[in-house]
Amino acid sequence: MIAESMYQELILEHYKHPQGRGLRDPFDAEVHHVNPTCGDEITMRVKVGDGGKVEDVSYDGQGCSISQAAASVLHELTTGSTVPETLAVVEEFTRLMQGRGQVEPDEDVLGDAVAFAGVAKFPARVKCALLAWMAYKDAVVRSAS
Amino acid sequence: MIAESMYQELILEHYKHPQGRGLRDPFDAEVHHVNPTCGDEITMRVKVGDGGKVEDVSYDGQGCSISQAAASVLHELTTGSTVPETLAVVEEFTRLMQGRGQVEPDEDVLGDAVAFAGVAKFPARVKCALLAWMAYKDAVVRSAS
Amino acid sequence: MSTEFDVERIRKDFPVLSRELPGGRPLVYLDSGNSSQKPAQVIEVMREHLSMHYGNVGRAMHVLGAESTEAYEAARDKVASFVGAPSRDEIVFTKNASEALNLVAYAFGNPINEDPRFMMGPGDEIVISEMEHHSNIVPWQLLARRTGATLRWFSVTDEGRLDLSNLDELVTERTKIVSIAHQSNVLGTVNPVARVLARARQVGALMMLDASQSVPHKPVDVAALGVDFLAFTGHKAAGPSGIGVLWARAELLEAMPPFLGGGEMIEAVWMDRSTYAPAPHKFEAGTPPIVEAIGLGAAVDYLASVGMEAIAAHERELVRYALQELGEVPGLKVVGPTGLEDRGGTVSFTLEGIHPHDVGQILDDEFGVAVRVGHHCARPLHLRFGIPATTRASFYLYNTPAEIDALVRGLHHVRKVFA
Amino acid sequence: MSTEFDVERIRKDFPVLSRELPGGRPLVYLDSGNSSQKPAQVIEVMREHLSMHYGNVGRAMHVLGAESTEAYEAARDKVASFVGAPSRDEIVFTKNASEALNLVAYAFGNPINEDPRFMMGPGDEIVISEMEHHSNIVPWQLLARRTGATLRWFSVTDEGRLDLSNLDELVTERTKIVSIAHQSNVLGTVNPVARVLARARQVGALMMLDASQSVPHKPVDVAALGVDFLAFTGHKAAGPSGIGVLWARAELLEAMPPFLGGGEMIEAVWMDRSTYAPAPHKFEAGTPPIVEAIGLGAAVDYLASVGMEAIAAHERELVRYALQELGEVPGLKVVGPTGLEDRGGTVSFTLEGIHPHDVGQILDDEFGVAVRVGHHCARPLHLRFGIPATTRASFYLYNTPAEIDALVRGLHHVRKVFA
Ligand SMILES: Cc1ncc(COP(=O)(O)O)c(C=O)c1O
Ligand SMILES: Cc1ncc(COP(=O)(O)O)c(C=O)c1O
Repeated sequence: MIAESMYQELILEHYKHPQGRGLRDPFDAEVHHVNPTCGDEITMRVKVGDGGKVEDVSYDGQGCSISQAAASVLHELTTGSTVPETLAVVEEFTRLMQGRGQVEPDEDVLGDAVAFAGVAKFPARVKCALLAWMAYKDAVVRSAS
Repeated sequence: MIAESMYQELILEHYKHPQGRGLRDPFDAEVHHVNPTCGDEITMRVKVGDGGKVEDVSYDGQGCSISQAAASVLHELTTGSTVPETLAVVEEFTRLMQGRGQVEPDEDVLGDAVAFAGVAKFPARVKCALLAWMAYKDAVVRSAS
Repeated sequence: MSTEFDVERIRKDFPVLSRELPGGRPLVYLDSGNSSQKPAQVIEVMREHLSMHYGNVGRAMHVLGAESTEAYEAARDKVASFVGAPSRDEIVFTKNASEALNLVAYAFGNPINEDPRFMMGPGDEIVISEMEHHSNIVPWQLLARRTGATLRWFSVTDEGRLDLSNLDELVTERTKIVSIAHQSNVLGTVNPVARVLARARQVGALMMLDASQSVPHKPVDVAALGVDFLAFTGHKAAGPSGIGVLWARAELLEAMPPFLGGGEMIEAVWMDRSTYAPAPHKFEAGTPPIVEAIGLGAAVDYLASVGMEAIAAHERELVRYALQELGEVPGLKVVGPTGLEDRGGTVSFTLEGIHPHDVGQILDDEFGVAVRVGHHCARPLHLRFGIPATTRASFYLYNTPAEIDALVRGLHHVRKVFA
Repeated sequence: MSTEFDVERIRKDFPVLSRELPGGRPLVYLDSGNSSQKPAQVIEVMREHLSMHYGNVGRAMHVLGAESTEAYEAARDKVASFVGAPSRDEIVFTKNASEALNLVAYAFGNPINEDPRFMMGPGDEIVISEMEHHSNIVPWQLLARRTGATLRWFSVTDEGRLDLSNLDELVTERTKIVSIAHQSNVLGTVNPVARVLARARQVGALMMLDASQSVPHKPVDVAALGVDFLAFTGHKAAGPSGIGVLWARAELLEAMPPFLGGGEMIEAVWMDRSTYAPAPHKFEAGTPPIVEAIGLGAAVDYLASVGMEAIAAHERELVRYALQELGEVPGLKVVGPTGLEDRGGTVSFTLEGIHPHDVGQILDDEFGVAVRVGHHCARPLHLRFGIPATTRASFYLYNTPAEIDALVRGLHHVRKVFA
């Protein structure tokens, strides 16, 4: 299931046609994360509704295809789920990325994000894939406080 | 002519039976030289008489066989010669020692000191052989002033 | 290509160039500005020394110690003659160019120092440039923070040249040291040393060159350059990792306070004080990178046997061809001089709408083309051009026009993937 | 000799041990305390990496860069586990032990530093000992001169032990750092770390161990030792030249100001300021000794596969035999402990009326026995014993009792020559 190449069709698709891109109102928290070693950056807003449902994740940023596609996939996977559900995805995604390509991903949890499995074999790119997810985690924590 | 071993019979002989050792009066100049890397040291006195004749070279010191034998040979070669004659020996001896074993020694100038030719192949020991000679040169310069 | 320069024969000297990458791709190594590959001649000298002749240097009186000492000091002779140093004692072995640059920076404003040229405090100034490698920026920033001195810098023109229009305002009586790259590791620009040096001399400032990108690629003669300090690094010059060089005028090495303390750099030690060995040993504390220096000696022998003029000519041909061919790739923009004058074999560029990380990865993944992507340890230069990163191809004696063709083919494919 | 420890098999791993010296003498290498020989396993890993897998680390995104980065960082893992570091990020690669010691010394009294533990000025004290290697003396002397702090030291007893009788007067509230050898490179003495550390903790001082002579020879566990900093060097541990290690508690590495500035040690750089990478990279400016670290990784793999307990036991057997046999040589006086308790495989001695230089040279010339003669970079210790120099035999895993017999035969001959 782990792809040979990093550039899965799905990643390129999301990069060329990002989902949910752009910063929108209303929001509970906004964060700005930068990857200083490569200059990738992202601004992300989160709106959590009643019952802990993630109502919107909006974002803007610049960087390589991996970091941009990751944000787009994240938007799709999180919007409409509950906060605890999305945090489980963040956790599994992080585990996959830091596994140096040795970790078997849990597709049930990850959904489309499993397309990023190939990235884990490229340590230099792991930070790109994680940028949006770390920003999301940060934003969710702030939105709760 | 260059010996295989550093430890020529003549060197060992001078080491075991040093010539002219001990500090004596009268003297024109006294110097103390140390080789800081190995701790060898020598105190040397020079007495120059009328007509620039070296009347006495007396010394005391401690160190390895090479440095001690060098002082003994120096005593023999210099006492009774003129200052310019002895400085020519110093110069030729220095040239030999710094020649990394590639220099053909001038036996006419060096006399017994040619026995040290083998030392030149051991960079670590060259300073031992030169200690007394450098001290002598220094003492002669001071005695003239 | 020049006829006497037989690149195919040279390539045979570099074992890795015959390597097949996973998936059967041949290796196209265009990242020598980052670190060069090593010829068998260097690798073999190191292996042989480690296997059969190794002992510590300086201290040992046995056969192995003598053999290592002789080989290590012979490497110093070779390096000295390679860069035209007036004396072998002006060659200090460090672990890399960065240590050499830091060594000089730490000589300033050191309370131990007594020479006025190396005193530094508030009001004194250090001048560098916007095109420097981080290793020629951060040591001076740290120095400025330690001493209260002010760090100033030349800016860079749109063409990627040092902007000397304010030379006289920048380098003044307050300037203690000017330190700039001989050749930029991003732009390929070769800087006008003589003009800057003339001004430094006028105001009594010292001048250092970061020659990490010039010494490996063309004849460099420190005496002809006339500067005070010059640093370079072994791993970019066909030599091993773990070895760098500081050249400095003998008189300055003597005036500078010691940097690292320890074995080998001393003359005599008491518990409460020490006296120091004369340079170069004064700056080589502890067991030096013995086998690495020996490897670097073999590397400069190798380079000299090929001929530095010939290497420079070969690279000039390559960069001419590269600029011409890259110019045909739609959306590609070269950052740095597009002419051949005063430039070396390094070409950095952007590809419109495609991030360099993606460029580099696909070139590697699908074509075996190794380039460097990112800010190449020159982030301020990238900030100046308003871009986070570039893709960089850098050439050396073993590269061929066919490898540039492979790069260009790869770039066309990259554009297709992200179209 | 222990039965499971097959020294003849081990000797086959070290190519140089089969070397014939000029004149057909076999090599008897008793100078491992100065620098050890290297097994084929280490040499081969380095050759293979230089030939087929070399690229710069950290920065490159191509196959070679990834392979080098992986091997380099794997070496860090190996070294961390070899010395029991709680985290791999506590292992900083330096060029040698001396750089590691200087790195820590430069952290003190640095105007950039903001942590009270590293502030230093007049009134503050540094404590070392009289048995230190120059590399654990001079950096602290230089620090004292830079900051106006006071350098103090433990003296050494006639038996060659640290004199702890004035521990409480020496290590006081004024003490900022205590730095002593884990094992003396001259006496063989293993120092009582726990007692000194307890006092350092009592007064709030930091403590550093110079483990250059212990890590190669016996199991060392930094966590169990409980100190703050520990330095050692690759070339004494069956590894290559050009690589050393600083281990420090993560929290201290974070608190310390940067030392060398440059590429790799930064997070982001602007012209006027920088932020720094987390440790260990914060202290690894420039291209590190890549292949040398990889070689050291192979060396600790090799040592671990033999077993550090087994190596220590083997050396204990050798030193027991050596002390017994040397005791029979007329006029020979051991400098250092003559019992086996708390001592390693290093024996220094004088031979009445014969200068060590002469001893060493004849042992080498006529018997192929390589020992070290001089002050072994521990001049103050020799001054303390009132002798300018000693002859030192130091053992490692590849030495045999027969080699000690050769040494003793040689010494008898030396006595005859100079009788
Ligand atoms: C006890 C001790 N400390 C420090 C050092 C210095 O090690 P290096 O020369 O590798 O810096 C040595 C060896 O030379 C040593 O024996
Ligand atoms: C221009 C320039 N200066 C300095 C350096 C630093 O060299 P090193 O990493 O060997 O210290 C480099 C290469 O990394 C460079 O290209």
